[in-house]
Amino acid sequence: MAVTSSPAIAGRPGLVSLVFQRKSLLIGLVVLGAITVFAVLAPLIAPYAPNRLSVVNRLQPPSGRWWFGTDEFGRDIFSRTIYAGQLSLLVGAAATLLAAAIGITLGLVAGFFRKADGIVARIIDAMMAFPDILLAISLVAALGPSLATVIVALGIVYAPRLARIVRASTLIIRELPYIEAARALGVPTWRIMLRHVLRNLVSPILVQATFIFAYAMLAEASLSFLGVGVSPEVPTWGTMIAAGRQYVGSADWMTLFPGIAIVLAVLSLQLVGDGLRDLLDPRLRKDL
Amino acid sequence: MTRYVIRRFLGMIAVMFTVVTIVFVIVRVAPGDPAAVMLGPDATAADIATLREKLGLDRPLILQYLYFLGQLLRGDLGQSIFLNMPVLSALAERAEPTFFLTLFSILIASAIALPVGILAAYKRGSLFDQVATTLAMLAASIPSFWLGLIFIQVFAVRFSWFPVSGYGGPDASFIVRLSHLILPATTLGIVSSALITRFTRASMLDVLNDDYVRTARSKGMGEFQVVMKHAFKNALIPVLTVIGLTAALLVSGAVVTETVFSLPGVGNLVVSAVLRRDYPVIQGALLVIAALYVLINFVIDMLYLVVDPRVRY
Amino acid sequence: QQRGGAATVATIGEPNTLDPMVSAGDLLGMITQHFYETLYTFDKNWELTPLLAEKLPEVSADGKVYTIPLRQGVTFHNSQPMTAKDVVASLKRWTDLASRGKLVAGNIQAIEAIDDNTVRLTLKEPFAALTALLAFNNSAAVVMPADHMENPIKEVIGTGPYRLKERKADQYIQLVRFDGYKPREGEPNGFGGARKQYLDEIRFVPVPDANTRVEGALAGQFDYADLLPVEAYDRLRGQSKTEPLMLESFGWAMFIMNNKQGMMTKLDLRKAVQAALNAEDMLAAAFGKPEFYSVDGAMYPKSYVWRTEVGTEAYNQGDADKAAALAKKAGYDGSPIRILTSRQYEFHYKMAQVAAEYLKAAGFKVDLQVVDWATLVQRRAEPAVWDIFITHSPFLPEPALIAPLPDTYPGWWASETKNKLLTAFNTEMDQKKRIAIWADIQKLIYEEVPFYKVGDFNALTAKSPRLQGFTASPWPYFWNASLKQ
Amino acid sequence: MTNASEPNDGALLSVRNLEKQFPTSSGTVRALSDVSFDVRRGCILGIVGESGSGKTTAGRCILRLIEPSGGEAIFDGVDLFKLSEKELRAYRRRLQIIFQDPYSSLNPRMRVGDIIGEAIDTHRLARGAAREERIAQLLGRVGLRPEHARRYPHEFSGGQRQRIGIARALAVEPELIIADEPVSALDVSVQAQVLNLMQELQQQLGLTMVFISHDLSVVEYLCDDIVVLYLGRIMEMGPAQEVYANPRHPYTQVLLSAVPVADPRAKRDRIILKGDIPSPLNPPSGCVFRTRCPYAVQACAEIVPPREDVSRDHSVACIRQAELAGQREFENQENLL
Amino acid sequence: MVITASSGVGTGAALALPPHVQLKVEDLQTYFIQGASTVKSVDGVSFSLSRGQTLAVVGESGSGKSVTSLTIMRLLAHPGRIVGGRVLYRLRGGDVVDLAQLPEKRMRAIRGREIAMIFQEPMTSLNPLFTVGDQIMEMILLHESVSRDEARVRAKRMLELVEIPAPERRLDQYPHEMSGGMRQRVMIALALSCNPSLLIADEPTTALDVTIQAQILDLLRRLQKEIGMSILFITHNLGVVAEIAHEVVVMYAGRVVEQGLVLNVFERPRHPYTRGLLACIPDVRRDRTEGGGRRLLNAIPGNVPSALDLPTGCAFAPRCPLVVDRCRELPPLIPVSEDHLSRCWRYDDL
Ligand SMILES: Nc1ncnc2c1ncn2[C@@H]1O[C@H](COP(=O)(O)OP(=O)(O)OP(=O)(O)O)[C@@H](O)[C@H]1O
Ligand SMILES: Nc1ncnc2c1ncn2[C@@H]1O[C@H](COP(=O)(O)OP(=O)(O)OP(=O)(O)O)[C@@H](O)[C@H]1O
Ligand SMILES: [Mg+2]
Ligand SMILES: [Mg+2]
Repeated sequence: MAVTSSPAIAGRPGLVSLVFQRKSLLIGLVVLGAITVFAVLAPLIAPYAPNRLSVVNRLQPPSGRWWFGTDEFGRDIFSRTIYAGQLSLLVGAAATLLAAAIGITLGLVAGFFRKADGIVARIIDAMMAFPDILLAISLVAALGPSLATVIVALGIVYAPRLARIVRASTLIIRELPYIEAARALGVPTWRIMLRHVLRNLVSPILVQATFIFAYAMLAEASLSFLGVGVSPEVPTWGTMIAAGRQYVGSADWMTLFPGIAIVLAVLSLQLVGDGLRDLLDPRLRKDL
Repeated sequence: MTRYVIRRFLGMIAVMFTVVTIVFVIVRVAPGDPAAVMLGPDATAADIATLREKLGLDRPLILQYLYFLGQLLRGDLGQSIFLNMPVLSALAERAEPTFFLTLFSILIASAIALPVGILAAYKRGSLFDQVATTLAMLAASIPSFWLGLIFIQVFAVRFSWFPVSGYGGPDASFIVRLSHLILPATTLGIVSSALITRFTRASMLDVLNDDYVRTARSKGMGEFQVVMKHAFKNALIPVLTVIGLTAALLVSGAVVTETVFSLPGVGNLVVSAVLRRDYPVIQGALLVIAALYVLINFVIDMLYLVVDPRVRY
Repeated sequence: QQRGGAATVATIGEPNTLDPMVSAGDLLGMITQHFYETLYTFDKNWELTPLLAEKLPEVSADGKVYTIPLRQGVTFHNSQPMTAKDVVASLKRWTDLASRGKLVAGNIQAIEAIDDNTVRLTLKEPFAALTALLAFNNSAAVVMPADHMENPIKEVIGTGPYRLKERKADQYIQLVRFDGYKPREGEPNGFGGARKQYLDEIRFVPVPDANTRVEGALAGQFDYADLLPVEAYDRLRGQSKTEPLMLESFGWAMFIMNNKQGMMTKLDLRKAVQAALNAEDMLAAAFGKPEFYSVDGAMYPKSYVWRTEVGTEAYNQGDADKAAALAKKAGYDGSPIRILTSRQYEFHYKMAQVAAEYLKAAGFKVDLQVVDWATLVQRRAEPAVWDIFITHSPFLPEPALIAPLPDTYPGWWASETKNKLLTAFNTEMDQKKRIAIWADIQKLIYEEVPFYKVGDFNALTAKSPRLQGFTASPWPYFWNASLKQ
Repeated sequence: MTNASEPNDGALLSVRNLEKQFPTSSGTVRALSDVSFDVRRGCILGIVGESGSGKTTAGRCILRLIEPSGGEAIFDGVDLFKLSEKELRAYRRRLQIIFQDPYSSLNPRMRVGDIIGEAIDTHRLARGAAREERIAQLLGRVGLRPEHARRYPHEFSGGQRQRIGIARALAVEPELIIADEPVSALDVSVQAQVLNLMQELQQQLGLTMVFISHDLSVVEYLCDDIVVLYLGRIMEMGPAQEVYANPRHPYTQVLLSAVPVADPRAKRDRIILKGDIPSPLNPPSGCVFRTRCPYAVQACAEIVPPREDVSRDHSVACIRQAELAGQREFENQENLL
Repeated sequence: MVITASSGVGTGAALALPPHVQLKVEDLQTYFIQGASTVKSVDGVSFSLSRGQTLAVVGESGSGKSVTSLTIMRLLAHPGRIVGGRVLYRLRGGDVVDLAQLPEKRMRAIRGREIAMIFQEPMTSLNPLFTVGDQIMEMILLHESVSRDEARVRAKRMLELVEIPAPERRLDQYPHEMSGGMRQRVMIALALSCNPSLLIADEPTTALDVTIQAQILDLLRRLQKEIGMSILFITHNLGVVAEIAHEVVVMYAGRVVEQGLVLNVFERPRHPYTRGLLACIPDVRRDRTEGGGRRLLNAIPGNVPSALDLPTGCAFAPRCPLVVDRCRELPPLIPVSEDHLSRCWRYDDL
């Protein structure tokens, strides 16, 4: 590695062709898109209602009639899996949005105002000291388990990650000459924060948010699996695996398909995140 | 150097303090009267009042907070409602499996991640790199409980190579107890190796581009030496942080894994405590684990003193 | 049978106490019966048989005075001999603390020691079920030393064949042979007779996850695994390290309604629930194959004298329209029915889910609250927080002991008719007449719907082939059992 | 130039006793001590010095981009350091800055038109079509084309970016521009283009300029007056021609002799300094240059040399300057003989 | 990742160099080929460097100076590749080898021992985790079979040689404890510790202050006199060239445009680009009027072309004031006088 690569020499090719050049990003987007389409169009696609019981048909292995088999209540796993996608994606997305809202605000304030920084940075550090699942569990325990509290808890859990990145980037950007130029022009601080700082943070935030989305989905699954998250009769991939746990070894399809769904969703999100990082800001590659 | 140590130490104390405050707040956000929640519906009004008094809940919030701090300073984490024992002892009883689980997971993770990460960075863009990067991402996408279930099926049930659950009986030898840890540690190790692999790779990529690596090559040094001595040692510094933090965060994975493998560790305790609404245990576990994380962070900072001469003054 | 060895027993969870008086769980009874003993117990035919008592009590002609001679030479684990003083104190504690003890507390005139080895219990009214109550191993009238009766207990000191060595919460409860134990003469007979101490040690390991219990059994990690999901039957068959044990008519499941507070106090609403539920589907979901359950509305299975089918036409309707009509009649306001259940007993949870669907089909809203068993036991005591909770019971030799009958039991079924019938039943000493009264009670249960019987089920457990001399039972015990080395 | 402590009449900006300390974790960095100079209206003042001498800090203090620790900066009769944040905003229009790094001084996520437009908007100078017109005009003025307004900074070369930075500064029609090493990052051929542009603008618009640089030949060529900084202190200042022709401070002499000249035949006695610049964390006592000064004597460690005028507007901070000057004259005469 | 030469021309035939020549680069071509895009960073560079002499390579950023030096050292990063040309080098024993063809293993023995290199950034060129002494000793131990103690003594001598005060103490210091100038001295000590015949210095003073630059240039000159190595000195500063080099190679867009003795080239540049460069440096004597007024600099218009799309023919043509039709055809390096070459059709009009 003797010669460092030089900044982009050629003009920028279009975004679409850039996406297509990155195989993994493309794969990620396609898979994620497919999952989203399945989830959103679940009512149209699902051959059965997700909660329709049919006890006579319980624990049927995958077949032409039940593509993914049935569960212990005779519910169609395929239908449930795609319906569960709705909620799993919803939890992930909502938690990510919440984390972004909290994290960006905190990070910007901390990065921009020295006085606030002392406290905010320390809160961020302290929050990061709690392992994510553990903090989420405790918050859910304190707030009472429900879909909403899981979202809130995960939002709170992941907010510091964004806050930290936003803060760190803000601290760097704040010192850049173009900020100084704006200050020299007399541009008001709030405008500098939005137009100059936040705008330059879009890429790292987007990248990080993608990963948080993935982690939040995993975390939701873990919480549900442990029985401290979403109520078990609400179909999410986590609750489905938790239910299927009793049948591992006898009806493996109950855990297999929702498991694959999680892996695919999380993997595609990570591929997208990684691809976005490459695409938007190669310098970010270092922080994960 | 002393200055660095003191600064880090004070920083650690400050974060600890914040951690304590956050834990205090979390338990207080529980809707309703914590004492009533803790005691459960069986409790009589008198019981609740007694507990309120015992926990100091009848005092103004700030006094409660001070009382809480005072208790902590005396090393008192309170009393478990369900287990009828001090939270600290309950945690101590469960420390061993969690400790070894974390230790082995991190060893397994590092043993996978470091060589793979280094090689992937060195052969950037090669088939090996692509496969390794993809596998790492895949590993990071697998829910650890799911992997654990699969492992139990395959290695414990089908092949009977390892015990399915628990941590051995009362007189289980250390070896037996270790045998209980192999599957959970492998599960966690694989899942957490993903992060370390990717980080090692990224860190190595950075370092391989550094000028001193070029200097080393210009000395006529062999590639292996260049990579291991000059590049890796430098790349190790950020990787060390990640390994340390992963170790601390593994407790999180341990929550899930310990439940899947019925390991009587801290994570398992927390989950049971949540199900049993044993708030003092949740609070205590949160505190201890976060404190551990902060402490590990501090230790890593101190390790820098050894590894990186730049921070020595 | 060989002496020696340590048996590992996978239990469904961690008991929240080791005091069998303060809680009624089967799990607690199963564990504590090894170190705490009662005056009486049941033999293999579910007949009463003496344990700490020398022989069956002498009952006065009016059925009010019970004279109980005690066995001599019984010592506690702390080497103190057991005397009438300890028994009196224990019985008093039992009437104070135990839910079953409280049943008779109001009826007791006096408990006194006649001499060192005889206790006399005087009732206000005759009470047929008293001896059965005294024999039960949960909410049990166990004998503790008079000077170790704190609540909560500080030290576990009983008279049983095994004594507590160590308890590590969530890890194990380790029992070791009590060398000072003096078994009764003769041969073992069910819970009664001689209790043999082949095993050196018994370890109860909490494994809350049923599937892990199955897998542990399959892997040979457990000598006995309690209450397994019936689906595992096929997996357990033909294995080298474990074998399935099927316990026919192990028990029955019920949905207890809150008769004291909330919407379920309305009879029509209870009836609506009764109409809505499809017991067959619930059983099928919970227990899988028909071999594992029977759709039966009667309170006792065929083999019991108490068997009758009166009233059971209201059982297993699954009629959404009727339910909806009843709900409307009751003025159901659309607020959710709060169903309290636990996953510790997976079949409870599954029944709850099926029930929820049937209730929804009938136009109800359902709020399924899934908590752990300990919490459920705590919460069900609070009438404000639930409408229905799910539990189950073994078939008890004495109907008077059926849990939801007394109005103190959470659910608080209180009705004049019931009280009349129950009093008659309890004071009647003639078996024929009692059977007739019982039929009326069963009919009343279907009319007033204080709870909903879901059906009977078998239980699946597993033991390793090494474990010998073990008799399956709803409350498995491990004295008399041994391990083949 | 004057070294009187009152503001000079002809000066647009008079800096007096400017001090700046940075408290850092390892101690206080004394970046500037007792810096006073005047910038004459319509002239270019050069500030030279090695890296870390405080050139940038001085510029940023004057513009209040960082808060000075002491002193005053009288701009058009008003002490900039005493203005409140709000009052300052009006002055922001009159003083502008150009940066060294053409890459980081432009927001990569903003179009060139918006970068320049932001200056116009902030001071509400024009709107709508007039604003666009003005942007086009500014671009033309710095040698770019109006359609460049729609492009992003990364689509330009370093020299072009520097032109955009200049256009942004010009957008508010400032009276004084502080140019902090505006050409150091550019290739020689482009550097010359930008220097030409700056000169043209300065002349056409009658701008006053502070030109910060470490390139002595550029400063000599471009500037009317010069200030030589070393470790945050002024060593020598005066009209550029005079200082270059007759440097009186040993440091200035060393600096000038160290500049490589693109003439292989130029034969010069080079004074090679020993050692490095001391750390600003604990600068030497007395004269800060004494640790490297070939002429240092004991007294140099004891007193901070006061500024001495050597001719009109030319002052030196060296206690031995007169003595040394005499010596040199003597040598020169000897050479002549 | 070091890419070994791909063209498999045998090295069988004995290679020869005139006796005074240390290094001769012939029509060197180094491309960066990635997918469809090819960056011709070095495209036909030739020069020769005599023993004990200093050859300066000068050119603006991106002209291919660093790539040339890295090619000689065979330290090109992926996807850089030597596409053509020879790099003839005289080994200590007198044998001549073509570095472009040498197997990596032999190249390793040459790096550091025969050819050493110093870089632009003294701040980052030393490994921050090892003491200065370790890093110098590492080089000595790598190439010579001496004991550690001996290597340490040698390292200390090297520090003395580059005039670092208190060398014994400095050996145990880490790079971050030193100033930039000091570190560049350490780099020089490191480079010279095995007595190389050729020192490649890639902008060694660009990051330094003028006073420190003067020190380093002075040091290099002195060391060259003492040790007698050849120096390939890369810079973009014509002043530095004038000061240190005997000969100069001017590069533009990956090609040599002019080459000759420094005196000749500076006195009478025979390529419009060289002339333009010299005119860009402000010079008061030239650029000020009598009255002290300023003349505009004689700047070269336009920008350095992107390496991705170079114009055909003379790459300087679009900026050249003397451009004619013929410039669409690439001129060869034309000898314009003794030891003076120019790649311009109109060299005579200058
Ligand atoms: N924000 C800061 N915090 C601490 N020290 C600072 C800060 N900014 C500048 N300094 C210190 O102040 C001194 C002067 O710095 P300044 O940037 O003004 O020098 P300069 O002359 O512009 O140097 P250069 O030629 O490298 O740009 C230096 O020692 C620098 O380290
Ligand atoms: N790894 C690489 N991949 C692609 N192109 C490269 C790579 N390294 C260098 N180049 C290209 O090769 C050309 C020559 O680069 P080189 O570093 O030799 O320039 P230089 O003359 O040393 O410039 P500078 O003065 O900036 O150091 C440039 O156009 C550069 O973009
Ligand atoms: Mg500066
Ligand atoms: Mg270069």
